[in-house]
Amino acid sequence: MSLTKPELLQAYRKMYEIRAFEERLHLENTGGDIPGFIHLYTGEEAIAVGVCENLTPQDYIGSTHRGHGHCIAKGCDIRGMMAEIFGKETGLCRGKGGSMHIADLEQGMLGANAIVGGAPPLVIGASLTAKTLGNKGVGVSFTGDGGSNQGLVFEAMNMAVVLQLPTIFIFENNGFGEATGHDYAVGGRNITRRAEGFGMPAVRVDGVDFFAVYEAVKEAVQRAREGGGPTAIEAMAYRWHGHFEGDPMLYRAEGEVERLRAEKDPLKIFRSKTRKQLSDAELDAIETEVNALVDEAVSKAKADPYPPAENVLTDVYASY
Amino acid sequence: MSLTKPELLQAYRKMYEIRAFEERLHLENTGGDIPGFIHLYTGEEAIAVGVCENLTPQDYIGSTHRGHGHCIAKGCDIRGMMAEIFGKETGLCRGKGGSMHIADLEQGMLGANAIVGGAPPLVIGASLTAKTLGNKGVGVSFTGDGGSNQGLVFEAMNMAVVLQLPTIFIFENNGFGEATGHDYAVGGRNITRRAEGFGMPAVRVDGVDFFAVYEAVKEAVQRAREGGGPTAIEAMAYRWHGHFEGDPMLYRAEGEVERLRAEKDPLKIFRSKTRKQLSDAELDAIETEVNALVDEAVSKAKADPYPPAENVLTDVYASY
Amino acid sequence: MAIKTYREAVKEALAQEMERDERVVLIGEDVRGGQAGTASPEKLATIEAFGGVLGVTKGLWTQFGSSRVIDTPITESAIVGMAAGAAMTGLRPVAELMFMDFFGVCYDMIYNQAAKFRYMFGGKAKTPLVMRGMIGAGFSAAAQHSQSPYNIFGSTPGVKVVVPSSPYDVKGLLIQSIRDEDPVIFCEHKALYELKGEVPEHAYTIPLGVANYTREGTDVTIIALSAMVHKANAVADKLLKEGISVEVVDPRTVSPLDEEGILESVASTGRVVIVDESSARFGFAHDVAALIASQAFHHLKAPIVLITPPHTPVPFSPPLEQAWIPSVERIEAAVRKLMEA
Amino acid sequence: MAIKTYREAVKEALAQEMERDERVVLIGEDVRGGQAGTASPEKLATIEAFGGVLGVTKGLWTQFGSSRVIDTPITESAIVGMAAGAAMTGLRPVAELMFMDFFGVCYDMIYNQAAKFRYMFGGKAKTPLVMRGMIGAGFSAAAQHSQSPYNIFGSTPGVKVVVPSSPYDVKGLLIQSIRDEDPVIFCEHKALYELKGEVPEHAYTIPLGVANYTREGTDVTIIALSAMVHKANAVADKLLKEGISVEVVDPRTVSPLDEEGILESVASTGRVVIVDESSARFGFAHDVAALIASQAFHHLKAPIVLITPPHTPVPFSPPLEQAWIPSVERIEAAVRKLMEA
Ligand SMILES: Cc1ncc(C[n+]2csc(CCOP(=O)(O)OP(=O)(O)O)c2C)c(N)n1
Ligand SMILES: Cc1ncc(C[n+]2csc(CCOP(=O)(O)OP(=O)(O)O)c2C)c(N)n1
Ligand SMILES: [Mg+2]
Ligand SMILES: [Mg+2]
Repeated sequence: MSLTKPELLQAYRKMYEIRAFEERLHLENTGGDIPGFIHLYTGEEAIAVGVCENLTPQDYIGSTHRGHGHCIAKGCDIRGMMAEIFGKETGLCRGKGGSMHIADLEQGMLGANAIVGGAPPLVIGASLTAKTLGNKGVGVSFTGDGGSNQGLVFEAMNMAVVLQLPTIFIFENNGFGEATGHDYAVGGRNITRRAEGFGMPAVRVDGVDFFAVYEAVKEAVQRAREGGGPTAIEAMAYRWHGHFEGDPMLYRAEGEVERLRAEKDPLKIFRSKTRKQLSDAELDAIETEVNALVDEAVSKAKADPYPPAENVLTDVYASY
Repeated sequence: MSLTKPELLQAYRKMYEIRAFEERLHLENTGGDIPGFIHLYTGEEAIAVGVCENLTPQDYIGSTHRGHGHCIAKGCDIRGMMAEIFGKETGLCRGKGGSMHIADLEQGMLGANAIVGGAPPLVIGASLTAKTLGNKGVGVSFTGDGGSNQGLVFEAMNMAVVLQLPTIFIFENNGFGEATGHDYAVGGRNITRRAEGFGMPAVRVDGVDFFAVYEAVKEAVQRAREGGGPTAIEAMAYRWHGHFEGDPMLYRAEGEVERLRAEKDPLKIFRSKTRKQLSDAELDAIETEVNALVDEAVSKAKADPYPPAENVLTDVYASY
Repeated sequence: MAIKTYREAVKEALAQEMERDERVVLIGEDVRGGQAGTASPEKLATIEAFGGVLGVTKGLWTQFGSSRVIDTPITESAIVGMAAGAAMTGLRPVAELMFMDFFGVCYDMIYNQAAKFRYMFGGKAKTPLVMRGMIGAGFSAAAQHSQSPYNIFGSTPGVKVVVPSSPYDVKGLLIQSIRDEDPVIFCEHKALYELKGEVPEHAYTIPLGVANYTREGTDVTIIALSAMVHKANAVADKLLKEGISVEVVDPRTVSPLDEEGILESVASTGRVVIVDESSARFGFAHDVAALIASQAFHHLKAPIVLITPPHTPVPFSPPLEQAWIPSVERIEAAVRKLMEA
Repeated sequence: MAIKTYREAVKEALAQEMERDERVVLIGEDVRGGQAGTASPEKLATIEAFGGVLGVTKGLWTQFGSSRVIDTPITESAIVGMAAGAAMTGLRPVAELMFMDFFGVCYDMIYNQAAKFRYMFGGKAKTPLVMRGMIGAGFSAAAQHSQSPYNIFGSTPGVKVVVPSSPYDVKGLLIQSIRDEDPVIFCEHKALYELKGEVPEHAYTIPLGVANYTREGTDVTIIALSAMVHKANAVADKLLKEGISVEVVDPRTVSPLDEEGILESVASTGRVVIVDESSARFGFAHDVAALIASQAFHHLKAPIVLITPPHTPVPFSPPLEQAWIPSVERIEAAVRKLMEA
């Protein structure tokens, strides 16, 4: 294992931040305080963190409608995210974006994106910037199994291969796009092989295992930084909640989610794989800290003011 | 060889019709009589005819900007085509479409299409009709090597696999999209392999050999009619003229086209492969007939009237 | 007459047309919903987990089966293109785009294809396709899920554009749209799905291009579409008590447009307010204002008033979004001002 | 001052900005042209076979090399999306769409992405991207290669839209567009590429949102864009000899729009003709007519006249296409009629 103890602790912290953030949102949303649509990332934490622990703030990621995990992993401020999701002036996008549009360019986060398949074309652009400026940066796009069928995504893969861009295409295969299984929607039933057809290395990894994701991405990032072009990585994982909050998941086996929570929990798996390096006490302490942070983020977000109505006309060139 | 003598004669006639039509257009265009853009199909005749000799009028094809060959092969009237290209009232589309929009639904020709990659999504629709009505029809789309990189095409392939539609995706790899070589633009440099990644059988064939195309398409059509789903076929061929009439082809080797005309002429190759079944005299007679037909088509097209200006308001629901 | 929601009316229109004409098929993402799930095979063989994200088509798969209710991957160009190709060759597909905001990933299949076939092929093709989808702000669905691009659709020749405001209208117009020989873009406002109203049981049609006067009046004409009609009606009802007589014209279809129906009302009132959620520029309000300024100029007693959102994306935060959407207050103020002028 | 064509002016703007700022890159199909050809390696290493289909960018690859002049596959969503992503992260890309008619295959990358980032991300992003492409009918390029969808672009908040009519304007506006921090859609009319005019050698800018009065007059205001400006000028020149004084206002940019510049002219003449190639519905003519009917109503002496194409696709055959395009004759007749009214 190539990671130091502080790195391992950091990885766990990030994963737990996502977990605590999302599970709290689930509760808050049930309470009815949150405007708009919410898509939770719980169960897929190892992907976002396994990817982003390989990146620096000079690297860029582009995300999906299910973007909270990517934001947290890439370093977005949790308070700013929570305030954004609650629609407050103090939010990362000053309340204008919401859950599906959280962005933080200073952290290299190009935005959640509510257009399925929207990120890959943008991310190859960030990769082009890195290549043109010669700064060794990379761009990473996240796309779901459902999104993997979108024309935008295929075009971006082809372009990245043609221009040999430093891009990593992460496919988060959580089994479903809304209520439709990946086995139905993905022609050939194999996102990895389809990506390979575009002429780049592609691997499938266990997306609930932080280490599997981390190592595959590490290799891809290194290749990209060295001018070796793009890579596709399909990370197999599971969505614990509904497509959006409110989906009763009629299409899933009874007891499936309970089983996943028991057997496929990225955090539990991480704990068991790091038993030799990290103690439960250390990890529990992190959880306590993070819980407090999320509590604070929620109370702050609730207390913070909404943006004033006149802000509807700011951040745009038109004054009418 | 599974083809009867009348079938062979018919195939040669169709290929020669295309050849004569296109070479005549080349001349007429130089004369300056033809409005708009012209893209010639010369050199690729074996593909259109190798495909369409497997089809009936109940099968549909969707074409490209370089569509004259497909139209002729699918049975469009040469006089109506010529008149259309000259912008005359007697044209197949009454002068409203022109070279890039010739269509004839009665012949199962869904239209040339000036949007690169435009045909495949439409053709899967025709295939869906056939599947839904259970009439054993198939849909065939033509796309160039350049067009093979368009998102529309990937989406159509994926959909055809998911719904197991009776579609054949023909990729005419003539080496170039405009001035850009296929080796540059096609990620992975292999259209066939990329199509395979979508989960369908895919083969590459020699596109200047009528028989190679014919046999591959035959198998694909049979599979499609029997409910076996889509197939992709990449036919390797050569474009003899510029991308459009007027392109000086700076990007091509000196003498290349002359060499192709000598060595890769689909008509010559057909003649040499059918030496045992067909006599030169028989084939020459066909050429003479076709030449007369094309002559007639051109004189008629020139003599025919333009549509009256008030036709600008017909064939559309609005009256202003 | 039975009272039904707008959502039920949409579904009833689909069901009745599918029953009447087996060439009518539904195509879209999760229009059934639940394919290849992890539930037991028996359960999967019966459920419609989604029936469209808003449950509009729920029940149709059970009734018509997988060859008529076709779930697709997330691949809008292929959905709309497939529908167009199927329409040219003998089916009458109803493609669902879910949110009309997604038109940007697939509009070529309407703009350069379906909309043009009939004309471009010299009258030799028909493309009887309906593309359904949601429009409208008000749910904090944010910038990419709250738009109303019927103005963009309306600028495309060859395509018809329908934007119904009531359960009665949505059923009659959808049936008509499915029977129409031209491609139709059918815009359902999210805020209306729960709206209830009288809807006859039987299949009926409302012709495209005929406006509905939802209020009759003599002082001011308000022209409004979709969710905005109800705001206009509220203003009309309120002001009537004060003796201001407001006529509300709901054109119902953006294209074809009932120009006469609009101009007649303008001729009788001479004062015009147009309320439009589509855009601050190049919107429905502008299109209708231009019609009036060129065709009914001499009837006008005062400037035409346009009430639109600002020229900005739709903001997420509820107070910003409320400031963005044309409000009853703005409409009322505009009418009052016109009466003073 | 040197006389140059519109085409040369475009290229000069690109070259000068690329020289000044190395973050400016060109992206598009065959913007160089000739990659992986069959010519000898030596020849391929030097030629720009196309330089864009109309030769506009020819010479730039030789000057700036492959990392600044980037040939792409035929993949417009990836071209425009890549440009948007590059713009957010530090480059200033100029993406070429070749024909603006192709917007339908890639518009999401403008409509829901580039145009919205600044607003949707609370002011924390800029997307200094230019999307260039051709518009316009007149070449029998038929229904899918002759359109002018600047009305659709103009209805999208967050994006700026430029539609220049002269060599002088096209250079100054393109340089300004490249330096602008917002995404700009830059529409070049095919019929203008050979037009000659005075173009200074040095780099200069023309601000976006400032109209140009190409003719000054007192009787009638004609508002026109792009190729239509020249038709309006011709009518003005002809009628001046008869004592009819026509003012021609070329807004030059559709968005932002010089509302004051338009309204001032209307205030002085009271008679308005708007000539617009974009669309018979929801077009630029409608947008401007609405502006005038709401803001300058009391100055109007007569109905606003809109001269647009019919609400049909662009037909191929030359006589049909000529009947489709707004003509000098129609403009002249409209002005005469206004003077009689
Ligand atoms: C272009 C587009 N089409 C459809 C949708 C509606 N939609 C939102 S999320 C989603 C499913 C995405 O599935 P997947 O890519 O697997 O991501 P997951 O939700 O599983 O993370 C769909 C269809 C959209 N937002 N954008
Ligand atoms: C969407 C779209 N993008 C670009 C073009 C411009 N264009 C027309 S033909 C062509 C090249 C097509 O190459 P290929 O698909 O290989 O077909 P070929 O011309 O070789 O037959 C291009 C780029 C277009 N018409 N449509
Ligand atoms: Mg998924
Ligand atoms: Mg080619």
